[in-house]
Amino acid sequence: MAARGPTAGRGHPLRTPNDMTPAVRTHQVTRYYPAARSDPVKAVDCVDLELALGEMAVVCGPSASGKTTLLSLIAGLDRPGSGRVELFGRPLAEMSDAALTLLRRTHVGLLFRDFKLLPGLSAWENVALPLVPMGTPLRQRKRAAAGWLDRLGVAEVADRPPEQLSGGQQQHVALARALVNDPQLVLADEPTSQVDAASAETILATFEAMVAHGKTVIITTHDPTLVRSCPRRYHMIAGRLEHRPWSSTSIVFSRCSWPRWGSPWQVY
Amino acid sequence: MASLGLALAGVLATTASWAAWGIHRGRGELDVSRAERSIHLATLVAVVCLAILLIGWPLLYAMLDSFVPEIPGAMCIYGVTKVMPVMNAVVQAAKPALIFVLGAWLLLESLRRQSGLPARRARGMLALALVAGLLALAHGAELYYVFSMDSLQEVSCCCCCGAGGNANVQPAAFYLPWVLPSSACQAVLNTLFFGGVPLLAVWLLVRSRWRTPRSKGFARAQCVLLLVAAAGVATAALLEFSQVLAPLLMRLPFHHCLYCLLLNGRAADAALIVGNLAVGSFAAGWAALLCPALQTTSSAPAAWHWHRRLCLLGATTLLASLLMVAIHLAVHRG
Amino acid sequence: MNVYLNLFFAAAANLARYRLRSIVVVVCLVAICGPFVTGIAISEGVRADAAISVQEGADLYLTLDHFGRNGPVPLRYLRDFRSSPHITAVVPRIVGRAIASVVWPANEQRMDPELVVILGLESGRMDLAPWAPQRASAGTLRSGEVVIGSALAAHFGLQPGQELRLRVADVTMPFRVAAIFPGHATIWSAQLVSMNLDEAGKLFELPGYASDFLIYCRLGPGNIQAVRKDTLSILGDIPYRLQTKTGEVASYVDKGFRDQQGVFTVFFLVAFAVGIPALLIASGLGLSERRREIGICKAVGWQTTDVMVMVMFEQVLLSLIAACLATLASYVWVRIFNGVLVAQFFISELGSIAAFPVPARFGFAPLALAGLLCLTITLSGGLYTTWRLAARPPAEGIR
Amino acid sequence: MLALALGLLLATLTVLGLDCVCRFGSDPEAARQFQRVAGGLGLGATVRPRWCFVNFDPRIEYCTCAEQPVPGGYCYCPEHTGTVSYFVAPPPDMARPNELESSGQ
Repeated sequence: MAARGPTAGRGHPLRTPNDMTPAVRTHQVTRYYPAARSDPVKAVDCVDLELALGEMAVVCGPSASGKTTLLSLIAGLDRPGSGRVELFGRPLAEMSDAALTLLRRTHVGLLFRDFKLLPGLSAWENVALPLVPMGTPLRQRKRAAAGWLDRLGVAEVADRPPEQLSGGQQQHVALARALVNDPQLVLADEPTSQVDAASAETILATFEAMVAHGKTVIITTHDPTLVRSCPRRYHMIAGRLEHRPWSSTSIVFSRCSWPRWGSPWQVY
Repeated sequence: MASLGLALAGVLATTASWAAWGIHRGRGELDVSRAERSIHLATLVAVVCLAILLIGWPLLYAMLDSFVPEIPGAMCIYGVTKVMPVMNAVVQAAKPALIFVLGAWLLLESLRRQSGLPARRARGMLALALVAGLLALAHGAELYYVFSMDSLQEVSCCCCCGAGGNANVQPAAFYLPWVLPSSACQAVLNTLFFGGVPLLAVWLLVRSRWRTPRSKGFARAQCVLLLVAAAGVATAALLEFSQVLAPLLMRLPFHHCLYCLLLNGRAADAALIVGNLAVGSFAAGWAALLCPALQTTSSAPAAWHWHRRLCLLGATTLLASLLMVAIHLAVHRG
Repeated sequence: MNVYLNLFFAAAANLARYRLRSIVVVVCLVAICGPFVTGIAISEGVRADAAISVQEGADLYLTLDHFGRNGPVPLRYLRDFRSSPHITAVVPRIVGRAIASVVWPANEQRMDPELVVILGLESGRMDLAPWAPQRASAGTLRSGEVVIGSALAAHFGLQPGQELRLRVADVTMPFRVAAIFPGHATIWSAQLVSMNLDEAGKLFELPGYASDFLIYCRLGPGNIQAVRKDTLSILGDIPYRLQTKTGEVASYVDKGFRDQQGVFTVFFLVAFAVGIPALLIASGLGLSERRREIGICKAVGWQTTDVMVMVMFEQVLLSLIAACLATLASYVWVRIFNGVLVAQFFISELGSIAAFPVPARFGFAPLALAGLLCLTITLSGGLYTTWRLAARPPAEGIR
Repeated sequence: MLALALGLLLATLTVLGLDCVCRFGSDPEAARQFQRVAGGLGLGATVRPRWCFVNFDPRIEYCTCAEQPVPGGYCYCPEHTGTVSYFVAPPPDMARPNELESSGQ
């Protein structure tokens, strides 16, 4: 591709995703964690996943099954031991940490289980955190943050620090932070695990509105409401991912902690 | 400061070699990511070394000025430079040279980062390790120069200039030994300075307006030409200041001494004029080094971005320096 | 440009949020830079007084040369020098050292004898009016009278009219205090005892001699050369030493105050050898909590370079704050507390509490030098922690 | 914190500016008066000549310790070490007039 003139801002030319390019594609992605006195822990084991733009997927599975690690690998927070991860058609292996961060900043929104808000910063400053390294002026940052807080119905907490907010309010602030950059892909790690039903309802409605706007959402959860609302469901156990249509009973079983059989195949 | 610089140069050499080894050995993405972290450390140490160099540059001349009363017969830094002249020349030349080289490395490294490609080859880090070696040599030479300065010998008076701050001018007794003999040489210098500096500034302004890339060969030629022009203007400016402008700016007819021009306070803004010239020459040199990167697909956008800024900075500072000299000459003739 | 502006304001906010770390780092830097700024200020103050001493001194100082050292000059040559057409005045002077003591009534607490500087001048030269306004009679120093320095008066608790004994070798002479030099004059008058020339000659058992002749020449070029010739013709083959105000004496001031030796060399070693490790530890305070936050920042899109630039902005701000605080603390310490405890490291023989105002000049150079020193120490000391903080993989940071 | 830093800088520059103008803590006129009477007494940063006069006033005494220190260059006279000023008295110059003309001074 011939060298084009300088882009508007600092950064490098990204191919804007079109309809054919899958938003997320992983091919045989593996991530082991070395263990002191035993074999390496298989957090993610040969996972293949492909999601197009405008799709929502739910990943269920018991604790420590590798759901969070999978999201970290997709978001480029962590590097796979082997296999390939592609976001919007770009292989992450060919990108430096700096480029990965830039891609994450502009195209990916992250929602963590325990909110991960910075104490000492007010709610709107937490929401505007991704805009700081982009050079967005202060007034513009404040307006964008206030807009998203208002849209999620927590405008009144804009100037309060996270320590003074309830769990639901903190999750809404975290969601606003994830969406403030208008990402193409949202990765939510058990977004409703520490919130009440009403907040969970608002979060689900937000995700559905995003999908309607052609965004891609991947959610890891135990919440049956979320599972029922999503046609594409995956089940993850011991690092292995399976695309399985679910009946309501199967959801119950997944919640109890199964003995580790060391075998990837679970019969439900 | 030199001892701290020497210690940091050692740290820089170690971290750069460690990073180069990490890149060389790295196979999977995890290794590449780990290597990137070591590159960050090496870059951070390089930035601190550059800061120490920049802080140490003016302090070097303050130290040389403090040797003036120690050396019988010396009336300014020029007299000090006649003691151990080779070592003194090395110490003085090392600072700007290393600032340019380290600045160039940091510039190219920031281009690589903005290109988004992980570091696949270790040559960048090996180059930094080499620069760290030169840095260690420079600081070592400075320490040796300071400690061996105690064995002083008498120097002949350098020129008739006031010692330190008071301008107690004595009748002209001596010229600088290397004053250019004929006025023809000084005319050549005037032409080189008053012709070369504006030409280089205009060239930089034109380059800063470029949008479309040129062919690879043309870019390489441009790179070499601009580097030579920057070095030539810097050298011509140094000679011009000491041979022609110093006496005019200080209003001391036979006083061809650049050190007195900078330090004895008779021309208060002399340091600013020379500083602008130094920044302009450095910016032109760095802009020249970016020419090849304008062709590389991955780093082109960032390279254009920096190239345009450096050209503008170089042109502005060169023209500012020229303007200040012109004002001095106008006031002097008025 | 906005990116760096945002990072700069973020750095400023971080300093407020991590108050403990900021305070510890600033206190470390102030502890290092405070004495440094104080030393420079006192050095500049003494240099200014020395410049006055040179300007107001004589044009030439004549001493004989005994075995390569300064030797006393016989007073018999005074008339010859005074007859020279190029000389306006010749002042014989005795400068020496003696032990001062006071005779104490039985019940009072005794003070140790003091080493003092003796200054002997011709009787007509010592006009007391400026220093003893309450003295009713004529302003010159009478026989058996002395003018003493403020520190000496404070040490013995002496007032004008009281008695002071001076001893040199086995000669002891009693004197009466006629006046006291003001404390804020110079530091060299603090331990001074000034008396008439002939009494000083008796005290040092060298009547008819002066330790040096102060020669004041007529203005105009060539006069000093002429005086040199007159001196040669007057003294002939007697080895002598002639120091000119603009030559040797002026070079003393330049040479003596270039801060290249003495306390500053030691100071820089301590500053780097102690300061940098101290900064390494201090900047590591609260690192684990901070690492978690940086992990979150990197997860939401901060690059390692952004974090490094922000942390370096923090160090620049800390250096600026520390340099200003060090300069203000040093100013208060010298101007208000008169450099208690610290001035003795820069002016010897001063004692922990100076009996007179410590000379100090605060220009803008100490502030700039302190800023550069702080920046050098924070950049070098905070190097490792900055990297540890910034280069942490985001995944570890948010686990 | 930024306001604190800028405020501190402003306060420091103001204090230094006022000190430069008002010259607190020193009385140049009294110093001139004393020096005029004493004919120029005192140059170095010491209050009294404990060991030798060289740091008190090098015009008064030339100290051999500076030219012939003990082996290794160290000099045990404290006047040569501890303060902000340290004078090395130059060797006595015995230049005669005929030597003066030849050196062009």
